Amino acid sequence: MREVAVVSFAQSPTTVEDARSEVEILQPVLHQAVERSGIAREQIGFTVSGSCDYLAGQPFAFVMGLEAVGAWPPIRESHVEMDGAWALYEAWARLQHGDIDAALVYAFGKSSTGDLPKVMTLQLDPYYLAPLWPDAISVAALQARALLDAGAHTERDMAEVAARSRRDAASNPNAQVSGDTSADALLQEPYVSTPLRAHDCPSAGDGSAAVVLAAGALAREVAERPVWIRGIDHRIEPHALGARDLTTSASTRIAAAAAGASSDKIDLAELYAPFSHQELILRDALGLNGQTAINPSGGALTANPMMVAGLIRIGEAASRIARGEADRGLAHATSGPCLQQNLVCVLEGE
Amino acid sequence: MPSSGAAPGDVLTAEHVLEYTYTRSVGPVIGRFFTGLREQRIEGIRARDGRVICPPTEYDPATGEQLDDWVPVADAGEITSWTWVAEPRPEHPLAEPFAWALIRLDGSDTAMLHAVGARAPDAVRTGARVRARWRAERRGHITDIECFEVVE
Amino acid sequence: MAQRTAVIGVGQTKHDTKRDDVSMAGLVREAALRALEDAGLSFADIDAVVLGKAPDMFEGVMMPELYLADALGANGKPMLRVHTAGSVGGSTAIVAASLVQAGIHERVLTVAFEKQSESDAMWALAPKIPFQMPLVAGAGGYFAPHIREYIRRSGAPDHIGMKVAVKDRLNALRNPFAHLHMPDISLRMVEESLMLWDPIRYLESCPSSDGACALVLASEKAASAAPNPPAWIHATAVRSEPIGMAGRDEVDPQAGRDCAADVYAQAGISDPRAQIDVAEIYVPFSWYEPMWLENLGFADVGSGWKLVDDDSTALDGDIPINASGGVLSSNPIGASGMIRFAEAALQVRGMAGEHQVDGARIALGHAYGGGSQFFAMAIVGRERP
Amino acid sequence: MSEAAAPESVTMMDAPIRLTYSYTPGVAQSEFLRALTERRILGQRCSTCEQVYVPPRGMCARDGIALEGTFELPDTGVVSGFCIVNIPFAGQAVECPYVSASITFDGADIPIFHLVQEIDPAAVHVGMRVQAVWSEEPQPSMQTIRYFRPLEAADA
Repeated sequence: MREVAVVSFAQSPTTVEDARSEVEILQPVLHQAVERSGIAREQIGFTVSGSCDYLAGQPFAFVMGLEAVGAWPPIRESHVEMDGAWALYEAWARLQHGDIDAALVYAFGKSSTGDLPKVMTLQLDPYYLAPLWPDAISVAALQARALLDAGAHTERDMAEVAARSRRDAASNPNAQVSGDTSADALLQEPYVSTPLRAHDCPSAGDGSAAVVLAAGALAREVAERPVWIRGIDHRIEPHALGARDLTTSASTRIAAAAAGASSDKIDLAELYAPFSHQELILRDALGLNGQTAINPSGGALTANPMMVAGLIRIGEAASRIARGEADRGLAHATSGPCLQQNLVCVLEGE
Repeated sequence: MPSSGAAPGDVLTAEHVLEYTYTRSVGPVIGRFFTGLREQRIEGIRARDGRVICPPTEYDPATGEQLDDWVPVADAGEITSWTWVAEPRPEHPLAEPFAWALIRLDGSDTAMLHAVGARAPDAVRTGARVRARWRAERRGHITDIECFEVVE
Repeated sequence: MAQRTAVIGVGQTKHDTKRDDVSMAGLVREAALRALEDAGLSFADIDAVVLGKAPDMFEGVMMPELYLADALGANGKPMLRVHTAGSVGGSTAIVAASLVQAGIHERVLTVAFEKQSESDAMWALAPKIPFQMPLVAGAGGYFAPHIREYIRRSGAPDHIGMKVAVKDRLNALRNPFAHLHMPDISLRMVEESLMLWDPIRYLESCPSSDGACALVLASEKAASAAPNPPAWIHATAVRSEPIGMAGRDEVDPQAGRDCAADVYAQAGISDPRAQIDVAEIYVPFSWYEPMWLENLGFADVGSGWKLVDDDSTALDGDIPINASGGVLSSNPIGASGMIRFAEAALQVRGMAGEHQVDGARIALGHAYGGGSQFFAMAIVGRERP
Repeated sequence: MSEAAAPESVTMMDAPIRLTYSYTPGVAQSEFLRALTERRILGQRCSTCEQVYVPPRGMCARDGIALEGTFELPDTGVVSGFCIVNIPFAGQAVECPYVSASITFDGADIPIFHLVQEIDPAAVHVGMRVQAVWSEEPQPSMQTIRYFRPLEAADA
């Protein structure tokens, strides 16, 4: 495949936005990402975004996103109703054609404007599941219980994930939640939805992120240390919660193998695990061991802007590699109930 | 930061309600399952690998093949996972605190997500036996089963 | 270089006001299975699935690709979901083709659908938003002023819109998948239909349909094994411009012009009217046929209506437009763009049946969406590019 | 066989969905909407392309840059496009037939959508000069402009 690198990344802080509209959150982030890339706007041959109409409860939310891009003269553009990580996949595929050398990828969403766990119910089977209105936290809790019952992990393991995430988030100015805490302290907290406690679940957060990708020579020209996409793949599995093994992630395993994730040492992994037990499942599926720093940014437990958090994983991993803090990293994104769909991206510094 | 002169306190907000009653056509497989529920009867469907799937999916989850081998399934089974709902929402099947559970019905190899009526979380556990509590007025809908109840 | 790519399978549902015999999964499945059968393949042969549809509010299912994964045999495969408003069917096909052109996959299944009968299009496209005027009465209310402005600029006579409406409904009689079959359609019938959004009459408008369309995109190697003739992709292009840009021309949008110029340049087309044998263009309201004829370069600015008036765009004209009956005869919104691409492919494969344009070798598929701001186009040909 | 017909199979289900959101039009549009309560129309000029946006959105859609500061425009303008709506729909504000028009305020480069009244719909034309008719009970909403009326005596 053609060499494609992440050459810049920008994100907004994840917050509950009272004031700004989605497009007002997005505009400065787009501006920063393009500016940091060193690539002129006219040289960006493809633009693609990820967002979801149901977050704001308005059809065509993405149409307003285009207002922030500066799409004049008209641009080559696409949109996925998916997390921005999949928009990045589309851009990576488009760059393989060879006729353009740079692409802009962005994602945005205000998930705090609605009752997010209830909104997410609409992702479920519309005949058997959605009419019962199980919310997203309850559905995740069913997976967590199944994982605990399987015996390999405990509530303490989940609390350790949450505590580490909060500690790491203290050095991340874009995180929504952070703090010096311990698993012991967190285990004293009450359940939200057994066996999940508040710290096992993400907060609804608003935000945006943007990545500029460049191919081959252009990437080397503009970036001090281009972060090459060595492999990227994504897979989906069946929808019915009761018909798949919720304690493992078959689709992550396939995507990781196809992306070449298992072939070499991984210094850091940014995993989109919005629930603490999902990190445990993903670590197992990816075969990550103590060699790999997991979610040094604090991960999605501390900042979960829906539709954006997957793209942020790629951006966070790439930023650390670009700064020389790591050489080889893995970024992961997920979509759907109980890790139904997963993307794995292997990144490596020049 | 805000990109214009107004302070955040000046920013307007209003309630936006997205409300609609959709009319779904259910097709032959879901339709047959719902028709069974109306008659207080549960059916599953056999997948290509021999597993009985309940509630029945229209297509084989693994291969996408069309399924049509119907299998009767009991209205009682076993909890395979659960979580407690301390504060039910108005749209939930039960008004009192209850559990969501994945329930593998006898004769099925997969689990159905539904509500389990129970006094308290300590009355629910993985492996517990449950039986459907049927609604008196049934219309061919997943909520024709009002909930499941623990039977020991 | 992008890899050569072909359409080797085409499938559509019977489009209808309410397909109450199927679930959403059953609907997409019907199109997918027909496309696979055409391609001589089964789900097991497919490397990836790309799904497209317009707003999720039509069906009240958020990201329905998650629930539809099983029905489309996507287990263990990559699956993408595209949404670019009305152009989405075209954009989705282009994303699917891109995956083959990139050399990532050999065979990609792409499906687009809308099951509009699950709700109400007027509501789903424009629910009431706080602080705004609840004025724009559906898509017709949005586009009618642009049509009026076209009529003003071009001086086109009133009967042009009615003529397109009749032509497309007559073409639809030759297409078994079309939603509307109106054997007694006439200019008089169109003229007497209710003026909904003056200057748009009821019969100058598209219907609201349930329907799906599917394509199988294949690499050159995979296409060589296909049982039926492939439609080779000679070019694809997309262009977008912002809806709320001061000074934008909504009647003759720059994004449409640029997209056409791009797709023609790639396909080596300098005179579209002479070199393109048949075109399927996205005409949801009849006046958009002359408008897009100009935007696409089939006619000079201000004279697109003359091609309608002199029957050039009829099935036996020199540039038949929407031989299938077009969006005016079937409009499952999310699928409508892909149907244009599918029909263009059928024409160059010689598989369009009763609405086949004799000897079609080069065809254009066109879709647009949003406020005339998103464009997706493809040129397909009988021969390898 | 029993005489009674077998009950028909289930083919349909209703799915009521109700979601509530806290909507904000954002910083720039809030300023515009608040000014409407004082019968003032605010616009924003792009420093690059000089185009004037009404309502302001805090950015220029052409250049993608942030815009700051607003200025006041008159409540008069021209009809730049219109249609006559004859189709009733849920939540409709006025009775059919009515004129839904794109109206460009004097000094602006992009139109808003609004009603034109006090005129026979058949007499509305592109280029017609109009003026806002304000509600007596000002709200921070586009509905605080009740409609636009013809400005020239010849149109009224």
